[in-house]
Parts: sequence; C-alpha cells; structure tokens
Amino acid sequence: MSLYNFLYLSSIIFTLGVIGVLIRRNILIVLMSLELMLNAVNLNLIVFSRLWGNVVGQVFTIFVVTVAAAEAAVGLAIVVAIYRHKDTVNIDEVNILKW
Amino acid sequence: MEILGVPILNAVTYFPLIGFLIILLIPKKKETLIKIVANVTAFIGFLISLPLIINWYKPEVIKGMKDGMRYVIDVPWIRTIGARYQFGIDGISLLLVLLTTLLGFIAILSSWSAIKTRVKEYYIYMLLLQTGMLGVFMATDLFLFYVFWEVMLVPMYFLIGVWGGPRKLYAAIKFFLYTLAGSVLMLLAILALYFKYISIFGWDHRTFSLFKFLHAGLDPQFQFWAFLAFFVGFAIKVPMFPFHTWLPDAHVEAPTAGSVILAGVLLKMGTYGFVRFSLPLFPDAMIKFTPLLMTLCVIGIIYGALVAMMQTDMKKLVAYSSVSHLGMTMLGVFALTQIGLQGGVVQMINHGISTGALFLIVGIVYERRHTRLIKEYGGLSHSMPVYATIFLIMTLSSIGLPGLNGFIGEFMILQGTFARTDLRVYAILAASGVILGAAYMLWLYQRVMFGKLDKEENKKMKDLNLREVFTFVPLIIMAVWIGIYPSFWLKYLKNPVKRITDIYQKKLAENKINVGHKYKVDYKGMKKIINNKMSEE
Amino acid sequence: MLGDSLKIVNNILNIKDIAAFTPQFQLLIWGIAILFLSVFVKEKAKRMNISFYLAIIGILFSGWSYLKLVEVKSIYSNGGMVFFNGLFKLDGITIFFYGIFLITGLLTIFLSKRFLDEESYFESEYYALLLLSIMAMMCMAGSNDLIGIYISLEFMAICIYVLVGYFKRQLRSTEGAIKYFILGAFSSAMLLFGMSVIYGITGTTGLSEIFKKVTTANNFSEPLLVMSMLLVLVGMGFKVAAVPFHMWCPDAYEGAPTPITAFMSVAPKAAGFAIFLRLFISLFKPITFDYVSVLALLSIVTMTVGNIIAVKQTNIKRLLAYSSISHAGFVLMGLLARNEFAVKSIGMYLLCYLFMNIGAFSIVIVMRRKNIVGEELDDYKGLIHTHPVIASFMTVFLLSLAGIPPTAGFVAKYFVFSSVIKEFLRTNDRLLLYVAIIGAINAVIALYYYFRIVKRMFMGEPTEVSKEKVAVNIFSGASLGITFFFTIFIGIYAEPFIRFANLMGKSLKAFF
Amino acid sequence: MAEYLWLIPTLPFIGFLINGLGGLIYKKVSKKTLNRYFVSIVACGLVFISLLLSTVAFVQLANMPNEHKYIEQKCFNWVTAGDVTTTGYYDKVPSKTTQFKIEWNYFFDPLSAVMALVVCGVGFLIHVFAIGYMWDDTGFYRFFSYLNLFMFAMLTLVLGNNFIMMFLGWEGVGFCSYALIGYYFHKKSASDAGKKAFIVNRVGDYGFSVGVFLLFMTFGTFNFKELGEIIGKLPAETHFGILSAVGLLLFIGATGKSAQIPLYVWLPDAMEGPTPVSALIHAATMVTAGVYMITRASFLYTRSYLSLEIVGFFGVMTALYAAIMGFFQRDIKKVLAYSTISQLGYMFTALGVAAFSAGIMHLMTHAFFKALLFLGAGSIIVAMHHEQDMQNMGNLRKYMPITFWTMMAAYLAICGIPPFSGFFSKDEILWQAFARGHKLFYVIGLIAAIFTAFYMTRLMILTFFGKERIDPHKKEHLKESPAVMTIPLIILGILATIGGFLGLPAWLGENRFEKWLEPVFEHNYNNPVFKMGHYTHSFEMMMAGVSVLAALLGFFVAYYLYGKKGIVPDDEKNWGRLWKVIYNKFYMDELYDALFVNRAKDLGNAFSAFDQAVIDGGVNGTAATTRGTAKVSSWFDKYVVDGLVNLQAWIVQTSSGILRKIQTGVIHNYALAVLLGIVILSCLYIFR
Repeated sequence: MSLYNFLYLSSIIFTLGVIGVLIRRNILIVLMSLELMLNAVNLNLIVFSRLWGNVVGQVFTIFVVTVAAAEAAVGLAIVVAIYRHKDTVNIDEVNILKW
Repeated sequence: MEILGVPILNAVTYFPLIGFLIILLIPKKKETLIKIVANVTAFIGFLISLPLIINWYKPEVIKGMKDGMRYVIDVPWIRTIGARYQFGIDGISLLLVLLTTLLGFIAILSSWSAIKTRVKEYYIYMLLLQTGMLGVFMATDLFLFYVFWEVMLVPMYFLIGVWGGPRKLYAAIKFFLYTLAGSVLMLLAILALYFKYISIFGWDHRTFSLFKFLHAGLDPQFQFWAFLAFFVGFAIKVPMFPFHTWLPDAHVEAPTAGSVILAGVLLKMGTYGFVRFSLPLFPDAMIKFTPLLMTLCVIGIIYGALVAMMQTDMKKLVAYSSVSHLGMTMLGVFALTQIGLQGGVVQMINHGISTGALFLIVGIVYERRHTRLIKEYGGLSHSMPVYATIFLIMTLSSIGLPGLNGFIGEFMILQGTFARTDLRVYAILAASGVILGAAYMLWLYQRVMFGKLDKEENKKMKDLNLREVFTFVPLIIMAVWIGIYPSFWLKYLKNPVKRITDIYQKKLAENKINVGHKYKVDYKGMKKIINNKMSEE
Repeated sequence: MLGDSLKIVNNILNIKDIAAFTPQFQLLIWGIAILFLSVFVKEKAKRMNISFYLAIIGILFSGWSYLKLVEVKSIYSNGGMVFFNGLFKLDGITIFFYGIFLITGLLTIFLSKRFLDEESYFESEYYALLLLSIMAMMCMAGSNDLIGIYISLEFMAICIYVLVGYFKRQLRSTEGAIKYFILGAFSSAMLLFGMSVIYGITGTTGLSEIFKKVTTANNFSEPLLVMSMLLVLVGMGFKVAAVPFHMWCPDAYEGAPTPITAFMSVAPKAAGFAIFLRLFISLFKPITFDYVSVLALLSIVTMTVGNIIAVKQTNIKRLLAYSSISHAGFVLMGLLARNEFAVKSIGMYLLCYLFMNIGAFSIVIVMRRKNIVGEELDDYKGLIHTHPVIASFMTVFLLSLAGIPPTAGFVAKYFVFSSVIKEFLRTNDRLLLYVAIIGAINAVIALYYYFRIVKRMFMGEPTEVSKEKVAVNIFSGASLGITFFFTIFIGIYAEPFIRFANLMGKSLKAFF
Repeated sequence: MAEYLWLIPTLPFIGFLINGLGGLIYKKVSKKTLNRYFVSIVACGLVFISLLLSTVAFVQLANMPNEHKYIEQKCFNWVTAGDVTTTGYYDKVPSKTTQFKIEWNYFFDPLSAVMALVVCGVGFLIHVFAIGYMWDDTGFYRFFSYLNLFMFAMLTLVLGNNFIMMFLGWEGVGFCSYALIGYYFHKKSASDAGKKAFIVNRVGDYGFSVGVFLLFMTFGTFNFKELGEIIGKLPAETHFGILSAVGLLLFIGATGKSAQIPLYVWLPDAMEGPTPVSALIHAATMVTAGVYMITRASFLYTRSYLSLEIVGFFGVMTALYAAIMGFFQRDIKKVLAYSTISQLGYMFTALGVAAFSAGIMHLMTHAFFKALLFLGAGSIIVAMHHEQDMQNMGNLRKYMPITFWTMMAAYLAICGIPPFSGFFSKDEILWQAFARGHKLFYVIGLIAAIFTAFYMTRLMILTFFGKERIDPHKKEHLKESPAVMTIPLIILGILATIGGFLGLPAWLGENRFEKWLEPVFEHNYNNPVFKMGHYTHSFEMMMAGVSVLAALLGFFVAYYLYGKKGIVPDDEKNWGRLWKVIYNKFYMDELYDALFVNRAKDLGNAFSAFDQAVIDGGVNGTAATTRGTAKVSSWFDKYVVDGLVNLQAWIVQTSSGILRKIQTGVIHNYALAVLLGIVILSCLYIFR
C-alpha cells in the first residue's frame, strides 16, 4: 500500500479534528479534536520520515506528543476554572467578552 | 551670525520654548504672571527675529550663503537615513518668518483678556505653535520640514478644541484629520523623492536636502505623481477651492488668537510649501497642471467671494474672504512669472496682516457682545470711533485700495498672470474678484458700523482700550508701509523668485508657451466705419 | 568509559553552545528558582514580593549576559553563527529581538507589582512564567529549524495561556484564556501540519537545508509547498493577530491582567514577526507564486479592519487591542519588500511600537486603582485637570501610536512606508503603491480614534473616577519614565537605534 | 527743477492727518471734538497754499517754450519688481524684457495745469463754503479731513505721471466719495448710496485695470510721456487691435467714474451726501476724472477710431438721456445731478470727435457753473432747513437775492446763452462735432441742449419765481446765507460769467485755450481724425446762433408750462405714463438690481448652500445621501455629530458598528474565521 493512502488518511483525520473543533460544544470534545489534529500531523511525520529514511520526522513526532501532553494539561486546567465559574463545559455559554 | 553663541535661526525658532518651559514651572493659579511671561517671550521672540533683516546685507552673512540661503545651519541629524538638521532662509522665508514672529506676538497680546479658562495651557500651546511654524519656514531638509509641519498641528488642535466655540470639537478634529490626510500623502511623495534620488546617485548620497533634489533631474512621469501628492498636502493647507471646507469651521470655532494665527500663518505654510517645494522640484508637472490649477484658483476667488457675501456670521465671512484671497495668491504663484510670484508672496504677507487684523477686529466685538452675528450689530461707529477707523483701514487694505498693502499684491499678481499670454483669460476673470471683494467687505462694514445705533447693549459698548489699540498699530504700520513703499520688501524677494522663474523660462519656451506671442482680431464691421470716415475726408 | 560518554556529551552540546545560550539559561535558572521559592517561603504576599525582585534580578542578569554577547560582534555580524548543530542561529535578528524581549519583560515586571497588589493575587508563578515565556521567545527568535520553531513557540504559548488566565477568580480572565488556548492550539496544529508537509517535500527541517533544497532541486511539487506555506502563514498570522486570525486578540487582551496584555501586545507579536522574517523574507523566496500580494492583501485587511473596529470601542484595553492589530498590519506592510531594508524597517517598527504601546498600557495600569477599574474611555474624562502629567504622557503615547512627529511612532511609520515605496520604485508594482496609500489613510483613521481618548482627557469635565487619586509607585513610575523618554528620544534622534537595527540587515544575506 | 510739485497734493494730505487723526486722538483723550476754527483754518489754508503753488507752477510753465512745456519731479520708486517680457505691438513695436517699475512721480504740463488749477481753485472755494454749511455738524473735523483727503487723491490723479499713480488717485477719490456720500451714515439711504457708488466704480476700475495690464504688457511702461512717444509713432488701427481694446477698457473705467451710460446709476443717489460734497466731488472735480483720463490718453484714442466712435456715441447718448431724466425731478439736487451727467455727456461727445481741448474747456466752465449751481442749491437748502423738494419752494429770490443772482449767472451759462461761459464751451463742442462730420452727434447734442434749457428753466422757476409754497415754520427764519457762503458764490458767479473768454471760438479771434493745450496733443496732429470740413466763419457763427435758438426754445416751453400760470402744474397728471417712466429713471436701477445685484446674491446664496450641502456634504459625506434632501443648514448643524469629519469617518463609524459585531464572543465563530482565512488564502493561490 502506497504512501499516499497514509497521507489521505492523515488528512482525513485532520479534517475530522477541524470539524470537531468547529461544531462541538463540549470543551472536552474540542480538546480531543485538537489532539486528533495533532495526531494526524504525527502520522504525516512518521510517514515522511519513512519516506526519506531519516529519523528527523520521528524525533519531531516525539516532541509533538510531548507538547500535546503539556497543552492538554493546561487546557484541562482552564476548563476546570471555567467549570468553577459557570458549572458548564459548554463553550458557547462563555461569551461575556465580545465586540 | 549668532546670538549668545546660538545660531540665530535656532535662537529665533526655539526661543518660544524657553518661555514654554518657564510657564511649565509656574503654578496654574498665577495667571497674570503666566500672561506676562508669555507676552514678554513673544515680544523678545519678535525682537530677536529682527537681526535677520538688519544683517541681511552684511558681508559675512552674504559670504555664509549656501544655495541662496542665508544664516544656514547644516549639521547631520540621522546619518543612517541621511536626514540633516538643515535650516536656512532666503527672502521669501525671511518675510514669512518676520510675519510669524510679529503675528505670534500680536496674537498672544490680543488674548490677554479674551482667555479666562486654563490660561497656563493656552499660552503653552501658543508658544509651542510658534516654534512649530517658524521651523516650517526655515527647514530646507524635507524630513525636518515634515516634522515641523506635523508638529504644529497638535497645539492648534488643542487651541481650537479647548478654547473654541460651540462646535469646537467637530472643528478641531476636522482640521486635524483634513490636514493630516494631506500631509501623509505628502510624506509618501517625500519618500518617493528620496529613493528616486538614491536610485540615481546611489545609497551613499542619500539625502533629504531640497537643494540636492533640485539637481536630481526627475522624469516627467515621476514628477506628475509626486506633484499630485504634494499638491494635496499643500492645497488642503492653503486651502484651495475643493479642499477648503475645513477652513470656515476651524475659523469660526477657533478663539480669536487662534484664528489670527490660522489665517495669518498656518495658511501661508501651504502657499509657502508650493513656492518652496512644488515649483522648483516639479517644473514639468507644474506646467502640465497650470490650466487646472489656474481654474481652481479662479473658482476659489469668485466662489469664496460670493459665499462670503452671503454669510451672516462675521467670522465666517472673513474666513471665506480668505478663501478668495488665497485663491488670488495662488494665482500669482502658479503664473510662474517673476511679478506674479513676487506678488503672490507679498499677498501672503498682506493677507496675514489684513485678515489677521480683521479677525482681531471681529474678536474685539465678540469679546464685548459674545455674538458674531452681523445683524446683532449696527451703528457701532457712533459708540466706538477708533474701532471704526481701524476697521475701515483694514477693510480698505483687504479690498485692495491703492496706497495700502492689498493693492500692491493684487495688482502685481494680476499683472504677473496677465504677462502669460496663455493665462490672460484667468487674470481677467480673477480681476472680477476685486469687485466682489469690495462688495462683501463694504457691505459688512456698512451693516456693522453704519446705520442707527438701536440695540441697547451696542450703545454701551466700550471703545478700544490702549492694549487693543497697540495690537493693531504694528499691523496698520505694515499695511501702509507695504502700500506706499513695497520696494523695500520686494528687494528681498527678487533673487529667490528669479531662481525659481529661471527654471521655467526654459521650460515654458520648450513647451511652446511663448510669452511674446501676438494676436490679431480682424473686425469686419470696423472696416466699414473706417472706410466711411476716409471717404468723408 | 566515562571519557567516552563525556565525549559524546561534548559532541552533542559543546561549551560554546552553552555560551551562546547564557541569556536564556539565566532566565531559566531564575524562573525555576522562583518556582522553587514556594518550598521555602510559605507566606504568600511575602513570596510574591521576593519573586518579584528575583524576576527583576533574573532579567537584569540575562540582560547583562546579553550585553556580553553583543560585545562579540564577530559572532552575529554578517550571516551569524549556528549552534546546537544548526538548531539555533545567533545572528543580527536574534540579537535585536533579544533586546526587544528583555526590555518588554523588564517593563512588564515593573508594571505588574502594583497592579497585582491592587488585585491581590499572590501566585508567585506569575513571574516564573513570565521569565520562561521570555526565554521561549528568545529561543524562537533564534531557532533555525522547524522543530525548534515549533517547540519554542508552543513553550511561549503555553506560558502565556496560563498568564492570561492568571486571575482565575475572574470569569473574564478565564474566558480569555480558554479562547486564546483553543484557537492557539487550533492554529498551531495548522502550522504543524504545514511544517510536516514541508518536511515531507524536502526531507529536512533545518531552514538552511530546506532553502537549499527548494532552490536547487525542482522535482518537488510546488502546489504542496505553497499549501504548506499558507498553513504556516495561518499559524504565524494567528500569533501576530493578523485579520482574519485576530479574533482571539481583543478578548484575550481584555480578559488578561493588564500587564500581561501589555506584554502580549508586544513580545509574542515580535516573536511571531521574527519567524515571519525567517520564513517569508528568506525561506519561501524561491516560490514562483508571488505570495507577496497575499501578504499585501493580509496587511491591508489587517490594518483597515483593526482600525475601523477600534473606532467604536469604549473599553480602552479593547481599543488598544484593535489598534495593536492594525499595527500588525503596518508591520506586515514593511515585510512586503522582502529585502534587508524590510528587515530593518520591521525591526525599527517593533522597537518603537514597544515603547509607545507599553507606555500607553502602563497608563492604563496606573489608572487601575483600588475599586476603580478605569478601563472605560469615559474614566479618562477631564484627566488634564486632575492629573496633568499622566494626561500629557498619555497624549504623547497616543500621538506616537498615531505616528505624529517628533515621536517614535513617526519613525516607525517612516520606516515601513519607506520600505514599501522603495520596493514600489524598484518593481513598478502598483499593488505596493495602493498598500502605501491605504496605509496613509489608515494613519488618519487611527489618529481619529486615538484622539477620542485625548478629547476626553482634555475637553471633558472631570468625573469621580478621574478625580480619584493615582498612586504611581517607583516601578510603574520607572516604566512610565523609560517608555516616555524613549518615545520622545527615538522621535528626535533615532540614529543609534537605526544602527542597532542595521545589525539585522546582513543576517539574512545568505537568502538574498 | 520744481521740487515743490509734490507739495501740491501732499499739503491737503497733511491737513487730512492733522484733522482726521488729530481729531480722533483729541476726541479720545479729551472727550471734546476739535475746535472748529482750527479745523477750518487748517483745511482751507493748506488747500489755498496748494492753489498758490499750482499757480506758481502754472506761471513757470507758461514761461516755457511751447515744445517742451513739461515739469516733472521724481519722488521715489513706488514698486520695483522682477522683469517682464512684453508682447510688443504687432510688428511695429518689438517685444522686450524690462523691469517692472512703478514710479511715484509728479508732473505738470498744460493739461494737468488746467486740471490742478480748477481742482484747487473750485476746491478751495467749496471748502470755504463748507465751513458755513457744516458749521453745526458734530463731525466737523471728520468732514474736513475727508474733504482734504479727497483733494490729495484728486491732485494725485491729475499730477501723477503714470497710469498707476492715476489709478491711485482714481481709487482714492472713489473711496473719499464713498466716505462723504455716506457721511450721514446713520441714514441707511446714505450709506447705501455710498456703497453703491463705490461698487459701481469698482466695475469701472475693473475695466480700467485690465486695460492698464494690457497696455503695459504691450509697451512695457505706465508712463504717459513714454507711452505717448511710443504710440505717437504708430498709425491708426484699421482693425480691432490692441489699442482699440485698451481704449474700450479704459473707457469702461471712465464711464464708471464719470457716470456715463451704462454706469451712471450711482451719481443721482450720491446726492445723499452733504451739498458741498456734491458740488466738489460730484459736479466739479471727481466726475470729470474720466474726461481727464481719456484726454490724457488721447495719443491712444486717436489711433483707434472704433473707441473714439464709441466714446462719442455713449457721450452724446448720455447727454440726451440724462437731460430727459432731469425733466420731472422734484428734488433740486437730483435735477442738478442729472444735468451733471448730461453735461459730462457733452464732454465725452467732444472727446469722441477728438475735440479734446473743447472737452477740457467745457470741463472747466462746467466746473464753475455747476459748482455754483450746487452751492446755490446748498445755500437754499440750508436756508430752508434741509428742504430739497422744489414743490415746497418758490419766489425765493425775495429772500435770498445773492443766491438768486449768482445762480442766475450759472443758469444762463449752462443754457449756453452768450456771453456766459457755458455758451462758448458747449457751442464749441457742437460745432466741432458738426465740423468733423459727426452730424448725428450734432443733432442729438442740439436736442439735448433744448432739454437742458427746459429743465434748468423749470428749476429756476420753481425755486425762485411763482407763488411761495414754503411751509410757514421754515418761513420765519428764512434769510440769505452768511458771507462765508455767499462770497464763494459770488466769486464762482464771476467765473461762470467770464470764464468762457479763456477760449473764444475761432470766429472771435484765435482760441487761446486750445493753443495752450496744444503741446499735450503733439502726437496727434498727423492724424486724419483732426480733419475739419472747410466752413466759413459766418457759417460757424450761424451755427452758434442755432444753438442759442435751441436754448431759447427750451426756455420758452418751460416758461409756458411752469412760469406763466405761476402755479406748479401737476406733472404727473399732465404727462401721465411718460412722467411715470421718466420719474422712475426708466427703471434703470430696478433693471440693474434684477440683472446683476440680485443675481449675484442668489449666486452667493446658492454657493453657500452648495458649499454646505455638496462639497462639505461630499466630504461630510454620505450623510447627504442617506438623509437625501434634508434641509442643508439644519442638517449641517444637527446631523453632523462631532468627529464625523468626512466620508471616511462616516463609513468608518458605521462599518465599525457593523464589523465589531463579527466579534461574537463565541469560539466557534472565531475558529470558523480562521478556517475561512485558510480557504480564502488557498483560493487566492488556486484561482490566481
């Protein structure tokens, strides 16, 4: 099976992630979609590193994963703070800042 | 040429700042002290500008001349971009500088009793403004020029906005935005000029100096656009016909002294800009645009006069009259003949004197009655004869009665325009503005000064006190001086003007606009008459 | 045995790498020190105080080592020098932006003290995060590799997410944080995707190598490269808040603690533009599709929309947020030339922008008094009567932001305009002229809304709020003084700063 | 050689300064007005000195050989400016580049000698008269200062040696007449009349100045002498060339100043001024400036037949027209005003037929008798306590004999009864017109003469003869005026009687006056216009008889209508519509208002509306379009919120309101925006 299928796959995943971010109300799901996007990228990187036969891509992937973890931590912390204020994780309801 | 070791131009320009600093230190409450300091500063400022003209023909001064500029100061400022701190004045700037220092002093003197609120700030802005304006007239480096050009907007904004009339906020911001819009375009043009010069002479010769640019030999295409950009910048300031609408508002709302400075000096910055920069830098474009510009001027002259005629507010009337007068000035400038140009510059001064005085005159009755509506007045000559006399003199000077300054300017301008056979029609049209001028000014005078003294509050109006008279004395003296013996002032203009027109002598010849062209209308009916006559005899 | 391992270590990072990184290390050390403080000092307010001083010391130390670095011209002058096996590059750009970040950091820390006391938040991590984010930015400015860029960018971003949400007891703050966070993550994912594709095309992540590949080898598919470039553009555009990726900006700015707002309005933007320089002036140059016009469009839209929306704002933080968006537009304008001059002009713009913008924000911070928020425009009514000095300072900052001489703002405008005009004269590309003219118009609009504040200060009647006394402590006073001084000084005599900016000119020589 | 020349105009100016400024300051300091005796001595004394000086100059001139009768005094260079390139006159005069220079020089030649003497002499007498006339007026010093200023301007006009000096005087006298007409400025009619006079004159000056421009741009000098020398060599134009253009333009100026058709309208209103003013300015001196100017420029006119024809035509037309208007005026001064216009018409007729010396001659005699008439009227008006309506006079000769007899002399003079001065001058004009082949002019002139006799007789009868119609209150203290007023009358009376003998017609020996003026026209005599038909003296005498008969005819008609019955017939009834038309001056003022004044005002209104609506609207923008046709002014004040400065600002304001709504505060939309951004960017790439 050729390289392109992987690329298709990854782009599909990425798109799914994007859609998730765009349409889901629940912050947690949004966060997950973000993760999804990142993982699509990871897949990309892996494939390419295989293609070029160098490890740079894989190294990059490791870093991405780490960063993703850190981001998730911060994100969840903020979510908790939001929840404290409004007893909800529905992001459409946090819109006092506008215009 | 130095004063206490300070190069004189610096001394003249920055002396107001000294007063500004002193006032900054004086507490708000001590109003009289502040007033005294401000007046003294302005007066000394005027005095130290006198050596400029006194030493004009001193050999060492003439020796120090550079590109026709005297008292030159030229030190590197921002080396990396080639901007220099370059001051210098020729005859044209000299007159305007003197006008500025004089009017500045008069304006400050005139606001002694007019300004009751926030006195400290007021004088601070006045002095800042003074420095800004002087810088504009002295800078020969375009970067420096632009800096001063914009600097003086800010204090003016505050003068209008804080001490102005009912719609001051509107007028102030309108003034500011209008002018800024123009000048930002000008900035672009300056940059274009700068890089054009670099593209010709290389990065090492980067400069903003006007006199370097003069030798750049710009191609017509480039001149065209650059001229347009400069034109917008200056024309808004002048203001020329389609760009004039900020003027009435600014004038009507501004405090008296503000209007005096605005009319007397600020507008001159526009005309001066044309003379100093547009004309020498873009001859080809200038020639291409001449008909259009002339048309605008003529429209401005007649249009301004007609609108002025219909005003019910004295200040607005005077404001529109300046639109008309400045149209006249620009007509002379754009005629590109020596006389026209000289007349234009003289007319700048005249307008500064007479319109400045007229604004003071309006201010005086406004201060007493707090209205500027013409119909509120009438028959004032009964209650205030001195005022009437001064008003009359200034009216006459503004309508160009021979023997007073206005006539010299207008006559030279029209004669100068007439000298260009291709522009005669404009001159003839423009001359009709003189009739209208008489119409609206005399009508104003009649409505305000003549007639029965019916209104109570007018009856008990006090005539001018000594201070107020003194504000007018120098103006009247100047009006008569320029009227009777203009040669004294004209001789300072001869060379700078010649330097500009010489550029055009060639160009005009090239463009087949020959000045010595002959025309001959053959008149059929005439033949018959002549023949009859001959046969009779 | 041990020797071998030492040798290996030595190969991985030798001493000169560490030397090149000292400023960052300084910040790192002091930041961590502050974090550890909580172990020793239990009492919150006290800890806050100490960590404040520690932070200052940290910045100063880092600044000191930075100056040491500057002295060694041979490193960064012409072309610069790479470290960590090409991961990090120390050249004029890096040096210049170091300066910007450090100054910004110092001023921010100065401003934070009183503000946090007023708000009575005492989590000392605040300062740690500040230092770390600064460090991250420094790495970002210098990184010469996609991986480096991404990581340092994320590092910075995460720190700032936290800082924005620092007032966790205020919903505004938290909301700002969540918005910033989600959108940030979203856009950085885009960026990342773009990067991955670039890697896919070229098989490497080092900028220089990529450049070589792109210029020499022509067997890669351009469309892919362009798409990836656009994705990267999105990511960076988000960081510098270019329209239409600016949406987070006003909310985050309004929500965040004001010192952080000041910080965000300058430092991360600057970092973003550093990356812009590295990628768009140099890396993507070989692309035949002229993305300059795209950038031009971006800059036009950005400055116009930013300005226009700012006109109707009533909250000063929000107003300044939009104004900062429009300023980003101006900087992008400087980018269009894609040559040394563009680099220079952007540098100058950011430098001037630093002083005037932080100045304006420090006024806003000073206006924050116990139980008075003082963020509405009407809170500034008649300020000239009650606090003349503050009012005049504010006026100067606003004039500078509007680009009226003789202030830093004018120099900034001068440089971006000149870079565009220069390019226009070189390539008679009308688009550039239009950009310049629209920029000019925007300058006028900008003046209008800045002067809505000035109008209130000078021509309004004093209200209760503006009558309330303003206590300027030494630090905020210092930051006010510094910003004011430089705002004027650059305006009057820009020479030394321009020289400083000239450093950057050479650094991208390899790419021109 | 004549260093005192500059004093002639300057002395009155000094008088103006002393009386005017001094009076003003004095009043300001000590709340009293300047002492009357002091004022009158200063004013009259200085004028008298200039009279003496001009006499001296006159004598000096008389002793010069005829070919260079010319005294010039250089004072200083008024204006010295850059260079000008003149166009040159076709191929006759080459184009040259000269410095633009205006000298401030005075000169004295036969022509200006006559003018100076007339101005100073008559002026002095009128000054003296005015002392009596204005004695009770509060603004005594003001009046005399203006009067002196006028003398200065008038003398500058006649003594200035170039067109610009002349223009200085020209405008100067214009201003003085403005100030003096509007002297009773509390009366609206007065100040209106002043304004009208000034503005109508401005219209004339417009033509004048353009003419001067053209002249200078052609020949490169303003100086009369130089111009005379250059143009004197040129042949007459046989086509409508530059000279004709200049001639016509200058003539426009003359019509303004000398109240000819079509610009005469200001003069009748000018009678609002004090009577001495009417006598001095609007009869004797200022109004003749136009005549003087054209005579001075004779070298030019004689080289442009077209302009000569036109001058003559307008002149004679005015003579007739004004005479008709004089018919039914009730106000004594109005009658005199129209008669002035008519007499000026005669002078222009003379110029039109190139009989310049005759014109000047008539100018002089007219100065005598018309001044006299006005002063007489003045003394009547004083006696009648400012009653000017002749309906309320009658049989005054009983009360004020001196006035009556002096006025009688003037009356005979103006009617042209020999040997009174008017006869010689007027008859000369008619004769020249006839002899030089302008038969039409001659006929019209003759008719005008009849009319003149008619209205003058009517005036005399209504005032001095018939029943008394004076209202009793005035009658009590109705008496002859004091000596200070009557003496000038007597002197003028003598002059009016014998003044004519200065220039006897050819059939009574040679015309000394013409001889005296010869040097002025030296350039002209090689010129066909001067061709005379060959007629015998007896024929000429016969023609003179005819004009006398004409006068008598007019007299008898008037006598039949007004004198015989001894009561005032109701003109309105007798003449019906004709009366109406004439009495309303052919509705000329109304016409002018309708044509020019109101149109100008409308234009002004339109423009100021335009200014606020369109230009500012265009700038203040779209408000106009949104508000459609909202009332401009109210819109301007109310709608324009502060800061809504211009189109930009308006768009910005509104679009700002709209755009900021995009910032919904919902994260999804934000993310969507980002996505959109990507889409747009990629589209830019894909569809590039």
